[in-house]
Amino acid sequence: MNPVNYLYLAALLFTIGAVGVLIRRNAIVVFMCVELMLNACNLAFVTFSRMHGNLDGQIIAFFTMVVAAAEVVVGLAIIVSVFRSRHSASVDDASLMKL
Amino acid sequence: MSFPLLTATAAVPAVGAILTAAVPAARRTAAKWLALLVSLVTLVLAGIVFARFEPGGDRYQLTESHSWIKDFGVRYELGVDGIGVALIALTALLIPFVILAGWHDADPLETQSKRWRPTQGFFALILMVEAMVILSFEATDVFLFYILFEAMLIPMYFLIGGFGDRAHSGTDENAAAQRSYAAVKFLLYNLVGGLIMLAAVIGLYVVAGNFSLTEIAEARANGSLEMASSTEKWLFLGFFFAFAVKAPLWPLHTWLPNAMGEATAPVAVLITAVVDKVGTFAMLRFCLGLFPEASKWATPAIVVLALISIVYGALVAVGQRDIKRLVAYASISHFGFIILGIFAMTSQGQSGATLYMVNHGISTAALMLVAGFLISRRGSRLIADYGGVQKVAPVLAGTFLIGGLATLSLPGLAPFVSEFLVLVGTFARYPVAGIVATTGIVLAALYVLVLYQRTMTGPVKEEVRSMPDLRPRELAVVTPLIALLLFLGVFPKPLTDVVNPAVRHTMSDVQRTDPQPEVPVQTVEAAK
Amino acid sequence: MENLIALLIGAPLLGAAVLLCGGRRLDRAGHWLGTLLAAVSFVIGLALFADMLGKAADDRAMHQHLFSWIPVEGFQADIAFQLDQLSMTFVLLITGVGTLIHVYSIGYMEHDERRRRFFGYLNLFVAAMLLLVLADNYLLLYFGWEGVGLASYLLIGFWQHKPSAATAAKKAFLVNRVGDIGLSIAIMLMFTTFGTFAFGPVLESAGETGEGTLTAIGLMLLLAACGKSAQVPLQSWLGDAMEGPTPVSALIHAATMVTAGVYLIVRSADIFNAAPDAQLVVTIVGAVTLLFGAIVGCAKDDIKKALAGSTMSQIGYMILAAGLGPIGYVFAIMHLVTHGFFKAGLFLGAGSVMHGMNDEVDMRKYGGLRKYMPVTFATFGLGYLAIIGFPGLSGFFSKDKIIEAAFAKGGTEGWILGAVTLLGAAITAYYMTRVMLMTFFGEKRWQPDEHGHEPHPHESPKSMTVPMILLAFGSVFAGGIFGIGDRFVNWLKPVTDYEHGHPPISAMAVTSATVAVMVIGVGLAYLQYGRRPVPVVAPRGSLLTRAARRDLLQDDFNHAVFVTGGTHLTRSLVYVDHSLVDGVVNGTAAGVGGLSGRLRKLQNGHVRSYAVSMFGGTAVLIAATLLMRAV
Amino acid sequence: MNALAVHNLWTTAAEPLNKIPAPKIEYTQLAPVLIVVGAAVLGILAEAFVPRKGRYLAQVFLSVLALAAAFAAVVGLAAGGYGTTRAGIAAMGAIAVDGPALFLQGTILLASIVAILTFAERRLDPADHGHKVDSFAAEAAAVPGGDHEKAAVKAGFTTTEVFPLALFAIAGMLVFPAANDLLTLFIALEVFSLPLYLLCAVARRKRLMSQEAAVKYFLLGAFSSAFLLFGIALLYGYAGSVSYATIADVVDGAVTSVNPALAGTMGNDVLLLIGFALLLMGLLFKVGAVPFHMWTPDVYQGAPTPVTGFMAAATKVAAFGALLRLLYVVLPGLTWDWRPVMWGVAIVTMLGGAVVAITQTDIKRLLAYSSIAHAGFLLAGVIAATPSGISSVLFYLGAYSFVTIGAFAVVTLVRDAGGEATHLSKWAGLGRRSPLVAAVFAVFLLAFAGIPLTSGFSGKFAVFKAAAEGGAGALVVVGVIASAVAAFFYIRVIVLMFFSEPKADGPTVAVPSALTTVTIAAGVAVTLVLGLAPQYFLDLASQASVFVR
Repeated sequence: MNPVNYLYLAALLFTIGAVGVLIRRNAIVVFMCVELMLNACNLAFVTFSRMHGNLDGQIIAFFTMVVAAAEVVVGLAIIVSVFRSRHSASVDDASLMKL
Repeated sequence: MSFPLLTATAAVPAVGAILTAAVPAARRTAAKWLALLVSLVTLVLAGIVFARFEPGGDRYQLTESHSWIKDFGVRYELGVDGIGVALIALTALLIPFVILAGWHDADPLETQSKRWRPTQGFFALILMVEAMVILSFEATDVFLFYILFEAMLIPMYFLIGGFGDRAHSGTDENAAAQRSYAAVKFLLYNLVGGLIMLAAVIGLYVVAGNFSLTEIAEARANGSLEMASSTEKWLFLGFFFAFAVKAPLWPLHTWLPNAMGEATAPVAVLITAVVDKVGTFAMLRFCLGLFPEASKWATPAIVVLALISIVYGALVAVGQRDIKRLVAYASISHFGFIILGIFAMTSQGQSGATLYMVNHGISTAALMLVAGFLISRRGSRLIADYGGVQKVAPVLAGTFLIGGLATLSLPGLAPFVSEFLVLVGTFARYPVAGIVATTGIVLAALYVLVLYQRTMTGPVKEEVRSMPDLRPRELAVVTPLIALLLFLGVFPKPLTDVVNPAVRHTMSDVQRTDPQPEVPVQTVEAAK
Repeated sequence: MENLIALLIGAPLLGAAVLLCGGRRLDRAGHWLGTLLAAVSFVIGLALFADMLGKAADDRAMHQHLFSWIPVEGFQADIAFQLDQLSMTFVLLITGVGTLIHVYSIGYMEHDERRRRFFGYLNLFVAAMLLLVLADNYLLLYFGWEGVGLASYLLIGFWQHKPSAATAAKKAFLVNRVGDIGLSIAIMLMFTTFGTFAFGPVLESAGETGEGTLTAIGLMLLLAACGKSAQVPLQSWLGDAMEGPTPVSALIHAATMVTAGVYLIVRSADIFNAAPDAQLVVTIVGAVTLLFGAIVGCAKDDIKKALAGSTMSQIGYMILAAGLGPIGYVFAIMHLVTHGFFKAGLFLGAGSVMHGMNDEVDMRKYGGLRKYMPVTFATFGLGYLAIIGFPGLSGFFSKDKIIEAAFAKGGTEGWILGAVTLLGAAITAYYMTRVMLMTFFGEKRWQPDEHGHEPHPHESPKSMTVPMILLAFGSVFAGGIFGIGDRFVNWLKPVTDYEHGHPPISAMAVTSATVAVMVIGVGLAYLQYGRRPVPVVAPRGSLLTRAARRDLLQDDFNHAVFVTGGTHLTRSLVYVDHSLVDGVVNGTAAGVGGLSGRLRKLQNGHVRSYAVSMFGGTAVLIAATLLMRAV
Repeated sequence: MNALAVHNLWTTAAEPLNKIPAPKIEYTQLAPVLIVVGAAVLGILAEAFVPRKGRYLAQVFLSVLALAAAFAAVVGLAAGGYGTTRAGIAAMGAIAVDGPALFLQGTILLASIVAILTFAERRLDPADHGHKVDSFAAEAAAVPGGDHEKAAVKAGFTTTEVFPLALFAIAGMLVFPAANDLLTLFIALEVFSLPLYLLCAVARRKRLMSQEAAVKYFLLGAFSSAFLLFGIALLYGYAGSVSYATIADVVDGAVTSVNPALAGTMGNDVLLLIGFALLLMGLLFKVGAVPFHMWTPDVYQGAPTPVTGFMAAATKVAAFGALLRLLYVVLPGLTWDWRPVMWGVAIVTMLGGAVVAITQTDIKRLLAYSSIAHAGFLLAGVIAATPSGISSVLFYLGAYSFVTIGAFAVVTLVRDAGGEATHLSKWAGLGRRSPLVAAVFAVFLLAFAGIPLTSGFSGKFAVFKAAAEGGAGALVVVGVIASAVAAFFYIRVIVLMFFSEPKADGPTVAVPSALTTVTIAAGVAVTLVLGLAPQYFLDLASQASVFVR
């Protein structure tokens, strides 16, 4: 199977993630969409790695996962603390600062 | 190397400013005397510069040159030609009177906090302005000049906005509002002008590779520096715009009436008699010196604008209700004359313009300061609030009249010499312009005499009945100025001697020669 | 000897300086000092005159070069003096009459607490006027020209607490300034044409340039002369100038300053000789003013204004004569001098009358004063006879010569001008007789004023009468001394190269015609004012009379056109400045502010909309990058 | 890691293992980074083991010491010629040690030191229950206003974690401009972003705003880094490597693939361009360029002011460093593609920032927009695409960062009952009440406005000059106009401070401890020195303006 298809899939996932960020209200979901985008990147890396026949891409994928994990830690911490103080995880509610 | 006289002339007031600012809040009077002393020392130094300058010598004398910002091709280069010398003398001469006249203008009000030290600030700022103005007259490096040109706005801005005229109609609040409006307007106008000039300055660097006035002029002269005529025009416009805002030239003038109206009289004098001169001075030195072709190209338009300034300024002055605004518009009219003289590009015109800068400085100072004394007595700037002052305070009225007569350039007083030179110089090249400008002398008479009649003559108004005449301090301010006006009106030779060679150089910069009389009769020597 | 010339000016100048800066401590002695210095100047003048007479007619001119005034590239103005016969004549007139009037003022201004300053101003005037006539170049002349303007401004407005006086002073200065435009433009023209404006070179080489230029210069000079000498169309200020103290009217607005225009034209003779068109205009102006002033003079009830009108008209004579060229110059000057005597005398007389009448100026409130103030009557009477040209008195010689010269111009012009001058002579006789009768004859018409105290007419003190008497002598004999044997003509010949004109009709006929019209004028006046009592309240009068009372509507015209128009212009310009010029700037500022306010709304605080902008931005970036490659 | 090395591992794996080449790390050249990271780790340990009372001192001491040491190391390296002659690639191609890297690391470290001082300030607020308090929440996890928080405050807890967090962030920032392959770039980005997200969330007052700022910053940051990562992926697909040098070669066409399977990807310009655009977006987000700027005002406003100052200065420096390296090292071959795009970005950034700032009413938001405008000016220098462009940007960054930190430090001083009084109306008449503070702030504003004799002017002039020389004259004109607009709102603040009468209920100006004083003093000093005699630093910048490849 032509590896290029994996790239298309990656692009699709990435776009889905991005659109999700734009349309979903719940902070958690928004954040998950970001994670989805990161994973799309991973897919792309791995695919390219396969196509180029070198390991860089796959190694980068590992790095990405670690980073994603770190992001989860930080992100969830923040989101949770916000949720506790506002009793809402909707990103639209958080608009004290504007203009 | 020899003693850096020029640097010293600028450094003394700068240091003096810092010292004055440092005087503790309680010792207010000490600060005043310190400032006065410093300004007098500066005057002495300026006098030395004037004496050391040899009219026959090089174009730029007493030069100093030190490397400063290599990467920008900037050098700390100083040097004076006759025009610079004259204007430095003017500046150094006026500041002591400004300080003396503003002696009580910045005394703190009871309401203000004890840590707030307006008096020290006021005089320190004045000295700072003096330092920057003097240095800008000395700078022969475009970048150095630009920096000072911009930097002097800041102290001026605080002087205008921070120390308003206490005589105002209406509540303190809207007075404060008007004042800061005036200050901001002053700053923004000049800042925008300056920023546009900045673009031109950078452009100049890209074209020329350095900022040394002398080198660039030289390179242009011997053709080693080619400048596309379109480039030259753009650069010229960039520079000229800034100077025209500062000068100010119609239609960029509207900041001046606000600034002069809201500021205290001494500060108003500082603006119009000293700081604005930097603009006209720069036209003469930088516009004509760096971009001769473009200057010639732009001359027709500029002449027209100058004429508009002359007539328009005078007419609007006639319609003013506020004494200080009236003087401001009168100044606009006079700046029209100066710019006209510069761009007529004849020896008479340019000598006249230079003398005009000096004379206008002195005459406006005389008129404005006396007006300030008058206003401070009555607490109002409105012409309508006065009447019959001449009867209760004859000396004040007399000095005011002399100031006015100088403003309408009566023969025998200094401004006449310069104004007539400008007119003749203009007429020689552009007869029509010369004639239009001549109408200015009638309009000048109109606004001056109307002002004098409404304020000084007629039956004595109740409010002015108890008005005291000039006090010794005030006399000490006015008398020397008037004496100077009379002296320069009858014997301007000391000035013309230093100015003439500079003018000759400028004329050669722009490669213009005076139009020759159609009947070349025997020259004046033969006539004698 | 030349070095004395500067002293001529220096003495009164010193006086002015001392008196004006001296302060109150000089109040007691000030007037004496002023008078003394004027006299000193007069004495120096006499000395120079004597010295001059000692020399041959052609090298009488003296020069004194003090220092270079405005030394600028290709432009040379000097403080240098030239004293030739013409200047000498003026010097003597100015200092002589000036001294007399100083003396007169001592008495006249006795009760004015600002007398010191008055004398300061008088001295200032004398100095400036001398500078005017002694200058050896036009720019220095301009200096003096404006100087006398200033002095006249200060003196007209001397009683500044009177708004009318202040206004009159301002008006005089402004109208003069309009004239000054002419003078400065003329100087500029000279500079561009000859490269200099010193009398010598300019006048010598006047012939070398085109007539057009010369005509332009001539007309500009004429404009200046009109301003100073109150000639149509710039005459409107002279009547109001009578607001000033009477000695001022006598010295400045009768004898000396107002005649400066004549001096200017005669001085520039060479230019005018080469520009006949300009000369024609000069004569026309002279003729018009001559009649204008005379008519105004007939209608005024204010004695000083009547005399002012007469002054205007007499100067009209001089200007006209000056316009006639070499045949007229001499007589213009001669009439100027004689007029200086008798008109000054008349004014002083009027002043004396007012002095005795609580400063009443309305002749309708006079009457029969001859028995109250005989000396005044006598001197005034002699002056009267002189001005109407009574044979043998000074006015007769000078005016008659002008009329002859006018006819001698030849052609229709000559006839017209001659007729005008004759008519003028008749009217002069009429209005002067009117003044005479209303003032000194008939029964007394004055009533107590609103404060209830009635004026007690009385003769003035010696200090006032003596000058009047001396001037009266002048009015009687000056003409004879000058006229008989063409003394004056020969005296001035070196300056104005007189050529004798030949009137189409014999001189005798002209003279007799002059006398005849004079008699007619007197007769008419007698019928109107001598036979029947003069109404205290002025009758409504004919249309012409009413117009004449209002200076032939000149002021109304000026007001309608210049004052009103000017006011509107300035008002609208102030508006433009505020809302247009300033508005544009403030508008731009407001525009940017508004834009900012709108853009600000995009920052709505919602993360997702921020994300949208980032997403969109990225899309644009990608598109742009690809596009760049595509093109 | 370098692609070649990995490849070797992969191929040699088939053979019997007899030798594994150990990766070679040049510790000396990486010393600055290593020191900071080590200090950060120590800081974490300190949190665990040092008793609460001692933590504050320990942390402050540790971080300042570490930063100073790191700076010394940078200076040492520079002195050792690693900035110029001995510049090279370290850590198996992951990190470049060259002029720009060292210059920027030095700048970042200096800025961080003064910023850390403001972190440590504990004099501004009155002591709470007898415990000195700094700008950070007693316990960030506690619900704002909840009992738990009250208890924490009572107990005198403080969030001393901020120091190690800051150190981690700084470490990331040090690597960011030095990163020599895209992977390192990404990692460094995350390493300095994640701590910043947290730092934003721990304000002691206005905690809701603080948390909101954190959320916004985090979500948008993560969003943008996702884009960046995808860009990296595409570039990797394009070049078959993430090392800058290799990519550059491929872009220049020096390396072409032999493998037919790669015909579709290798050297496919669409991949390249899209990847580049995404990468660019990620960096522009960090520098806060329009239209990726919208997080800036909110985050700057919400974050604890010391953190804001730190972010505004250090992040910009690091991000611009990375941007420069990307554009000058990786994509010089693409100059004609990226220049027009950057032109557009620069113009909208300059104008947008300046215009919107006019109507701001909160001093911190005002400074945020001003920082956006300044990003625009910097971009103008970046676009010059000449060595003088690089040096001008380096100089500008140095000048700007100190003004910014100083300005925000002043903001921390002006306080009322509710903490910092950031609303502009509160600043009315400040010049009357405490002239010195107002004067200092005026100096900073004038520097922002680019008035001559301040560092702001020197920087602006350098950048515009470079741009003009680089043929971007029009950009200079736009920049000048933007400066004019910007001048207006800086002046507005000055007017407010000096020319309007102080309000009765106006804020008080807290008297800071030596820490903040030092920060502000440093800011003023740098502002004036760089304004009056910039030559030495300009030389430094121009020497440091050569990237190693």
